[in-house]
Amino acid sequence: MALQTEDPGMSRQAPVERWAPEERDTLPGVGWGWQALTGIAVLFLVTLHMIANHFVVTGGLRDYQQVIDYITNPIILPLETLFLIVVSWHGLLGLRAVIFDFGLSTRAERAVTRVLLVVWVATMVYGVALLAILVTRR
Amino acid sequence: MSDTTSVTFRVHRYKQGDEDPHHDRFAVEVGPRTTVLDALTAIRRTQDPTLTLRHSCFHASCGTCGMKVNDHEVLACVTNVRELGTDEVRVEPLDNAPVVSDLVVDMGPFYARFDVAERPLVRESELVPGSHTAAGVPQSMRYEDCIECGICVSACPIAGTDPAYLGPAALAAIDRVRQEPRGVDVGPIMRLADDPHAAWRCHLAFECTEACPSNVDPAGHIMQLRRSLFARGWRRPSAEPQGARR
Amino acid sequence: MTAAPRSPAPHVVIVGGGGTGAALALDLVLRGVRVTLVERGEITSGTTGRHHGLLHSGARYAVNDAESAVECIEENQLLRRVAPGSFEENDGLFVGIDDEDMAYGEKLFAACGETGIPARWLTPAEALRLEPNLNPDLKGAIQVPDATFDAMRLPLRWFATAKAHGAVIQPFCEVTAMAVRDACVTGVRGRDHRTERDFEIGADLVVNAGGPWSEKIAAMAGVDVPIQPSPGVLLALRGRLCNMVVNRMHKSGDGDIVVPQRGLSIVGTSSWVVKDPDDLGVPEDHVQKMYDEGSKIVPAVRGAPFRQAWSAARPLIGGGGGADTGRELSRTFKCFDHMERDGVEGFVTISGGKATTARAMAETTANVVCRKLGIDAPCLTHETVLLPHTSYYAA
Amino acid sequence: MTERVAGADRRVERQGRRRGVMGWVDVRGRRLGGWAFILNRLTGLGVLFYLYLHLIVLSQLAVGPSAWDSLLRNWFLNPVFLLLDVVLLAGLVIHGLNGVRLALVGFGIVIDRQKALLLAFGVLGAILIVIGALRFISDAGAK
Repeated sequence: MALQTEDPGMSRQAPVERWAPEERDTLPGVGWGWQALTGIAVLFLVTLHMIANHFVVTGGLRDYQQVIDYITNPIILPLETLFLIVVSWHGLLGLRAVIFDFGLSTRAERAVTRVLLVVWVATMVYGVALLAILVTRR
Repeated sequence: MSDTTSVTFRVHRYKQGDEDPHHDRFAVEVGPRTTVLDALTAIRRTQDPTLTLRHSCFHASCGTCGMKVNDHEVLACVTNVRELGTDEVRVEPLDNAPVVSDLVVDMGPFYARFDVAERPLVRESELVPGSHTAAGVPQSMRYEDCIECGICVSACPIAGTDPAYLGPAALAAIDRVRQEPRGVDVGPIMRLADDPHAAWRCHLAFECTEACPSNVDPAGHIMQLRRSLFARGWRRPSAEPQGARR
Repeated sequence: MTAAPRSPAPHVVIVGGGGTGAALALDLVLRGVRVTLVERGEITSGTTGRHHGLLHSGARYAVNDAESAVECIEENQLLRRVAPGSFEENDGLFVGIDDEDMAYGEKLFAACGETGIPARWLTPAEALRLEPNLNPDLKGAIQVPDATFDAMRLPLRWFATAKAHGAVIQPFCEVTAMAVRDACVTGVRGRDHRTERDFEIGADLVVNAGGPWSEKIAAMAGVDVPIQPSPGVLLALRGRLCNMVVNRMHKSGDGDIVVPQRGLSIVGTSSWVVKDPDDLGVPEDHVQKMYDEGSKIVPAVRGAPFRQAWSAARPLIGGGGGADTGRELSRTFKCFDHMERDGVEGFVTISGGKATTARAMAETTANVVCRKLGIDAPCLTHETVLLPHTSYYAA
Repeated sequence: MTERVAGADRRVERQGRRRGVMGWVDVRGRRLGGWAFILNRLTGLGVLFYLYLHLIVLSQLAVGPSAWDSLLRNWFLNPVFLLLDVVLLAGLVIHGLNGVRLALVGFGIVIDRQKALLLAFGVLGAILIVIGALRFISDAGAK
C-alpha cells in the first residue's frame, strides 16, 4: 500500500575514515627535538657570527685580510665550522617541514628527505673546502 | 522594543552539486540582545527557508553553531551582533572541514579524530570551594569542558595545510585522559599523540586556545602532552608496560 | 537509495529529529522495523537541545502528579544504566527558604515516599556543607536523585545507536506535504536543503514527532492535534555555582531551579504561550525574573557573569484556547493514533512529555506503531546500552 | 552524496574551506600567535635563502683579496645593502626569538605564561631590531 521510491532524492553522507597513526620507522619527537636543539645552537652561533662580523669591526664588515685573520683564529675556526653544520641542518630541516605543508604522499616525503640530505652533504663539502682554502691563505 | 537597527548579513551559500559557493546579502533588524544565531534563524524564518545551519542549545553548551563571523571562529549563539560593531556581518562556515551546505560543515572527520582519544564525557568535578560530596553520591562529577565545536580545528594554521593533522581538540582530549585516566591504560593513546601528525605537528600559534569558546586551552594541553612525551625519554611507547603519568 | 533500504520489513518514516524521534528510531529498528527519520534542520535543533538538561528524579511532580513522578524515577534509574557516562550524577536538592516552602516540603517528602523516590531531609547546616552557595537563610532541604545531562548528547546516543542498527537519519530535510491516498498516509514529500532537491519517501506508517511543530505537521495530513507551544526563558551564567541541581521547595514556578552544566549554571524557567514555535523571543522581564527568583535559592546568581538568555518551546497538550501561561497545561505525553481519532490511517502523532521520559514516550509510541503494523516484537530500549554520542558523526 | 554534476568543482564539499599553503600569508582573522606562526615561516625561508646566497658570495674570498675587497666596497657597504642587512637582522631576531619561545613552550617549560612570553619577546624583538638598525646606520656613516 505504501508508495516506495528507490531514490527519494536525498543527500547521503560519505563514510568517515577513522584517523590512524602513520606507519613509520623513526621516532616522531626526534625531528622536533633536533629542530629545537639545533635552533638553540644556531642562536648562540649566529649571535657570535653577527657580532664578530658586524658589530666589533670598524665600518661594519671585514675586508679580505680581516676575514683571513678572523677565520684562522684557532677558537673561531671550529666554531664557524660548527655554525655551518648546524645552521644548514636547521635550515634544511625547516624547509622540509614547509615542503611537507603541501600535503605530500609518504613516498614523496621520503624522496624530499633524501634530496635535502644530499643538499646538506653538498653544503658541507663546499663549506669545508672553502674554509680549508682560506686557512691556507694565512 | 522598537530599539532595532538594520544590519546586513553577507552569508556563505553552497548547495551540494553547486560549482562554487557564493554569498547572499540579507538585511536583518537587530536589537540589543540579538545574536548572530538569532539573526540567521530570523533570515530562515522570514527571508529564505533554504538557509541551512547547525544549532541546538542556544547557550554555548552544545557546540553546534561554530562558524566564522567577520573572519573569526565563534559560537553564533553567544555572539552579539551589535557588539561586533560592523554594518555588514560576514558569516561563513568553519574552515578545514567539508562543507555540507551553506553554513553546515560535516563533523564526521572531526569526530573521527576526536574519537581516537576515547575520552569519557564526564570528569571529576572540581568542587565548589568548601563543599562536600552528598551522601549517596560516590564522587562529584561534571562534563568535560570541550563542546566539540570544531572551532579550534578551523582556527589552526597547521590543520589549514595538513589534512592528516590529528588536531587540537583530539590532542586536548588525549591529554585529558592522560591527566585523568579513569582506569584506562594511557599507553595506546600516548602512542597516537607521539605521531608526526599529532603532538609534534603543532606550531604553537595558540590560535586554538584563543578561539576556544569553552576554556579548553588545546595548545596548552598539547604542550603538556609533549612534556609528558619527553619525560618518557623518547622511548618507543609500546615498550612501556605502564601508561605515562606525570 | 538514501531512505532505509528496501526489504520485506515495514518502513516507518519519523518526522522530527528531537529526543523523542531519536528514541523512537532506535526502539523501532531494534524491533526489526526499517526507519527513516527526517528533520528540517540539524538533529536536536528544536526544543530538545535547548532545555536545562535536568534528569528529573520525579520529585518535582510527586505532590501533584504521581503518575509522572513514578514515570520519571523509573526512567531516571533506567537511563543511568543504558547511557552510562552521560550524566553528572550529583543528586539534587529542594531548598526551603520560608515557612510556606517548609510546609510544601512535608508534602513533598511524603509524596516521594509514596512514589518510590529516594529522599532525605537535610538540616540547613548539612545542606550548606554540600552546597556553600545556597541561600544561607534556608530552613531545610530535601536531597533527591536528580541528575543532569547534556540536552544534545544524550539524544545523540539514541541517534548513534539507531544509525548503527540501520536507521537512516536525514537532517536538513524539510517535510512539506504528506502523501495521502484514500484517507491513508503513504509517505512524505519535502525538500532536502543540502541539495535543494525535492524528495519523496514512501512509508507504511508516518510518525509525527515534531514536538511544538507537530500541529503544523499533522495539518499536512489533514488532522488537528491540540499542541500548544509554550516557551520558557532560560538563563546561562558563567561559573559553576553548584554541583547539585538546586530546586526551590515549592510548587512549580518561575526561576525556581539552578542546574549546573559544564562551567555554566542554568537558571530556569518561565512559561507563556505562543502561536509560532519558530518565533519565541526572549522577554526582558522574564530574564529579570530568572535573576530575581534564582538568587533567592542561590544568591550568587545575582552577581554571576551573564553568558546567554534564550527560550525553548515546550510542546504541551492542551489547546482550545484559555491557556495563557502554559503552567495549567499537563506535562504528560500523549500518543495519537489518527485512525482511531480522525479516521486517517498510517499516521501517528507523539507529543507532550519531558526529556527525561523521551524513551518511555518512544516505547509507548513504538507499541502503537507495531500493533498497527502487525509486528510482534518486544521493546529493547530499556536494556540496550547506547553507543557513545561521538559515533553518530564519526561512523 | 548526489551524483557529480559535470564540470562542477565541489572542492568545498570534499575538502572544505582549507587555506592551504596560502594560509602562511593569509592574515585574515589571525591573532598574535598566528602572526608569530606566519612570520616564523616567512623569516625561516628568507634566512635560508640568504644563507645560500651568502655561501655563494663567500666563494669570492677564494678568488682573492681584490675580488673580495672590491665586492665589499662596491656592493656591501652601499647604503641599500646596509638596509638589506637590517632586514636580515630583523629576520634573524624574529625567527630566533620565536624559536626560543617555541623551545620554551614546546618542551613544556613555560606553558601557563605563554602569552606573556609572546608579548615580552615581541617587545624585546622590536627593541633589538631598532638597536641593530641604528648600529648599521651609524656604521654606514663611519666608513
